[in-house]
Amino acid sequence: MKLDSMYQEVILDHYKHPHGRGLRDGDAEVHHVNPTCGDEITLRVRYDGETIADVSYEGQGCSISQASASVLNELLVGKELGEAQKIQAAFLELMQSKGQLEPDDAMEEVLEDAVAFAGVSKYPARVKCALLSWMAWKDATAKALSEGKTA
Amino acid sequence: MKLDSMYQEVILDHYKHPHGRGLRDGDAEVHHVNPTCGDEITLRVRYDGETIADVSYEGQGCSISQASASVLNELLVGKELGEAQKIQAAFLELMQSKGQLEPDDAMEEVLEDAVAFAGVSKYPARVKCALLSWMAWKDATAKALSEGKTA
Amino acid sequence: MTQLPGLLDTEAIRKDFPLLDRTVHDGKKIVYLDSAATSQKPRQVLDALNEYYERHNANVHRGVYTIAEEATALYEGARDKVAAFINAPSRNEVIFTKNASESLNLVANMLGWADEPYRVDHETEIVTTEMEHHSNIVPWQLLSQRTGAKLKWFGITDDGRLDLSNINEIITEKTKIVSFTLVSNIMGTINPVEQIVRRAQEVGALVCIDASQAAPHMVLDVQALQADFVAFTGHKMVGPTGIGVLWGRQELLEDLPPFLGGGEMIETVSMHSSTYAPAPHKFEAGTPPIAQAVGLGAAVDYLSAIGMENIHRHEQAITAYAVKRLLEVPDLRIIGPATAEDRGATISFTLGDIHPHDVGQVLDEEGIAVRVGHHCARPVCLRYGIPATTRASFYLYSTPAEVDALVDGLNHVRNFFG
Amino acid sequence: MTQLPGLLDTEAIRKDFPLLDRTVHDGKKIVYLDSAATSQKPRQVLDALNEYYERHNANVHRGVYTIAEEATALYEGARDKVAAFINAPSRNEVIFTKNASESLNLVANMLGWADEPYRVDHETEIVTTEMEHHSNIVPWQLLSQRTGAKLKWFGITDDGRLDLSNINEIITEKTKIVSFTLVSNIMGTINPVEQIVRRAQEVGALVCIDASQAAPHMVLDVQALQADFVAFTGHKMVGPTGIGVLWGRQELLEDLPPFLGGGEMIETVSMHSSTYAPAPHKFEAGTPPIAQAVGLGAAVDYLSAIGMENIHRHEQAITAYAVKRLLEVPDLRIIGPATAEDRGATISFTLGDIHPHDVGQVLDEEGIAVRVGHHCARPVCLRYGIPATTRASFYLYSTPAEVDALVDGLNHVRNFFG
Ligand SMILES: Cc1ncc(COP(=O)(O)O)c(C=O)c1O
Ligand SMILES: Cc1ncc(COP(=O)(O)O)c(C=O)c1O
Repeated sequence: MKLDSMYQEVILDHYKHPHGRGLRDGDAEVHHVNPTCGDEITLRVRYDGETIADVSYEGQGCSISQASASVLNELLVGKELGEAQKIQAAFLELMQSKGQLEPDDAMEEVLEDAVAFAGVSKYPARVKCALLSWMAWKDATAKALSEGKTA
Repeated sequence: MKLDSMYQEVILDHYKHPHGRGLRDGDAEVHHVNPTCGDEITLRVRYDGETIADVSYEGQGCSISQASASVLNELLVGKELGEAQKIQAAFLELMQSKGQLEPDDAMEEVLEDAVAFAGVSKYPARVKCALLSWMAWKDATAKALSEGKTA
Repeated sequence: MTQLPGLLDTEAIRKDFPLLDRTVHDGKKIVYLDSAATSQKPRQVLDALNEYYERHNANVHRGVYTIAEEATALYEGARDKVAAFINAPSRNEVIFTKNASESLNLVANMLGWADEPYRVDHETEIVTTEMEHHSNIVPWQLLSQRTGAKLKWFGITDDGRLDLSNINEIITEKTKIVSFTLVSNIMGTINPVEQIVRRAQEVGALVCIDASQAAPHMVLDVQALQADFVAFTGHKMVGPTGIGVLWGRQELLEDLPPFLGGGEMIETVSMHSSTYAPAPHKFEAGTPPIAQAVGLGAAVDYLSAIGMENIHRHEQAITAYAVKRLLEVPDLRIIGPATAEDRGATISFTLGDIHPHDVGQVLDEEGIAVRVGHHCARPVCLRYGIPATTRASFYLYSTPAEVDALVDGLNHVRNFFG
Repeated sequence: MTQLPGLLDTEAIRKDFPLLDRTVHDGKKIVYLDSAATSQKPRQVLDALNEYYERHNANVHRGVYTIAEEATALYEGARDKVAAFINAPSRNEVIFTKNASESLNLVANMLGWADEPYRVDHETEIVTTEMEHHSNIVPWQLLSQRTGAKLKWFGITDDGRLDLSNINEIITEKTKIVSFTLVSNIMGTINPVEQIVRRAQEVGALVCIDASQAAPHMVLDVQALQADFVAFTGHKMVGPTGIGVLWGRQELLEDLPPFLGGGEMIETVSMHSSTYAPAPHKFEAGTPPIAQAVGLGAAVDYLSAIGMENIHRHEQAITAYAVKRLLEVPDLRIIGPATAEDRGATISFTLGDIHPHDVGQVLDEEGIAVRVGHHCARPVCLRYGIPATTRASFYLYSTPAEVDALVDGLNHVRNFFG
């Protein structure tokens, strides 16, 4: 069943038991909206030098957008900024692959749980759901940087 | 040839030798435009009591609109207003008949030369050309009446 | 097969709609339950489009040659058909636009640029409702921003009806225009036109009715409505995309200024100034959607042949059945009227905590096409404190079996995320 | 048969256009010489429309179900095709409208509501030309009336060219926008874009180019033009009616305010205020002309497969031949450039004292379809002191034999009224 390729066990797990949900102190906050469906997220980042000390978030959305925020939290917190950016780029590439990209071992190593989203990339309407939190994180990070909170 | 039903000899005659063309003194003047094709007419009426003393006009337009103004002048000048209105109504009816109305003797008696326009009624784009001067006359008459120039 | 009184012969009707034969996901026949977003098109409408393009295509109004006269007759003939369909007193009151949104923007802009007594300015008020499609909110917000007029609105009750309890405070002597939807596109609510129109007339305000969700589904009689403007859209009423209608009272159309300028809408043009053609052409700048108007004419013929009363009766039967069956699904909550009274065949609901996106996705896998999200009516979602809804909407080709398929699908959704 | 260098294989091409097989007046094959008003449509475009309606019809952008995703992909795919066709730096710069007239009104209204530095107000000036289609005059007259801005224009020389001798007085530091046509729809003149753009840039004015008569006939490269906005219309370029395009520079589209409000163009809506989607959606309120955009995409594919250079070469050959043959007709006077240089395949003329209406009527009897009147460019007629013109216009399916038929027809007209 094709649907299972989108709703991987890992995704449903993250959806039902989200990591790091809730808003906590941060250096910068952004609010992103997906006008196509109305999904919304408020996201804060906190940096400790170059290290991501926390990504906290709150929002409403479908299983894909919720799970994606949870995976993001799990993957990025504790990482150095440069590494996190690499992960973000890899995730973006995967999501824009229209189902054409078969994640290999190297990719799995970078993306960990996030490779489960490969199936979502076949559904253009849902790609935005998966990317919502990642775009918010990128934006919040840029904001934190420009406000000179890191490094 | 179908075209001959539009371009009757009588019409071409009026086109080449228009009656009463040129602007002369009048009780009221109107300017009408056919936006579809840009035909324009300036028309004046002069009443002598209930009698149409003159219809003078100037304008640019195709053979149909020119001939129609000439026929109008020939038919209406000298008539009583009531009679002229009957003629106008008969002409309007003929032009809106979409070629379905075969002029009978009674109609010929009222419309005289103007029955030659029966063929034009088959050509929707040209009906407006034929009616331009008649609508202008009606309008000018209403204006003259409202200014209390007649009766 | 479920048999309900009042149903149309959907077996025959469905043969007219090629898309309904479509399969998705390895052979699953499509169950199209998104007609409130756009309807499917019958063969008869597609034939009219093809016939127009293959035999009569020419620009309208200015040609003396044969096919230009034919094209003009077809285009203006479509106007006659639409005028008859809505019982307009005059064909000249029917303006072709590109969609209902343009129609509504046209009204807002005419009033913004109008002279007294119509002019909307900073001393006046505009009234709409919380139940509107964004296309009947944003134009008024823009007008309000640009003129300084105050925007006011009716709220919604818990059961999805307009709250008219404060009608005399909302519609006042300052009100210039009251614009509201006849049928809600998200909840299906049919609104009490008469009461609103009566109050508007009392204070001398104009009334604009958004009939986008009414024209496809019930008899629309602009004279009976007593409104000043009525807007609707072709693609929801088995017509093509790219065509909308604004009906307006003749004297208003004469008095009000044009909106878009260009070819076709003028009388004479010089570089220094221009004069405008009489309505409806005054409001139709440029080459109109000719083929689309012809297609809408064919759509109106198609609907009329079946009969709008019959279509309405069919939808009422389906709606009653759907409401009953949906309420059997555990955790399903209908947003809007939860009975079949005074409502159209559009039903929004939530399903426990499962996000509508996920509902829609799983249903799609079964071939069932429903819409999920805000349905361009976000204030309604805000009002009920929900992120979005799942919406099923029915039309003349919908069957009880499709309702059953939806209910089965929803139970499957529950198991999937259970 | 006349053979000219550079001609396309019209025998093959004409097979794609069903209407060209049409006969009128008892079996006379139509000679369609009115492509400047609207072009005929190839089978490929009609197929794309049918395929869309029969297999993929759904409202765009908001559906998670299969056919909604297909419809969205087709609609947005058409945007990609159009962007490539005009060499747009970004697909997001391509806005779908209903026709070129709406595109031009959109520009005028954006500038009227804009903040500085774009805002057109009573201290600023708008520049256009005497050669424009009414759709590029009236929007600016309306803007000028509504804002108090002064409207100025370039005149025309005796041989149908723009008179740019006073360019520095016409375009000044006060000029906010210069809007002009790339190719005249009445005289066929191709205008010197570069000189005008250079002067506009000097004073910091925006440039809007009406490419309605260019896009169908030649390579259109918005980057090479260096304009800020470029407008054109689908129905003249073998596409459907009901679809137009506005291309605009991304940063401008970001900065400028929306025009029509409604569904699709918003980001979030509450009753109190709304925010807007990024361009192009910010300017596409309501359900767009979906099928028509898909049809335009197919049209662009069709034209590109033949090659815009090849089409242009074909038309140049036909035009040169037509100019030569027309000048053989006694009393015929070409209005506009009387040579084949720097002109498109649209030729206006007068024939002695015979009114164009009569010319057109008699030609129609021979199956020849030409347009007569002002061609929505009355200032040009005023300029030359003529009531109207007869206009023959050619396209990729036109043949030298059709030129010959026209010339024979005109001789017949002369005899008829002789
Ligand atoms: C030069 C020019 N500009 C604008 C237009 C307007 O195009 P549309 O009528 O499709 O809006 C036309 C054609 O009618 C034209 O020839
Ligand atoms: C109630 C209502 N009003 C207005 C509209 C806008 O119609 P369109 O998108 O065709 O402009 C819609 C549908 O989208 C609607 O349902």
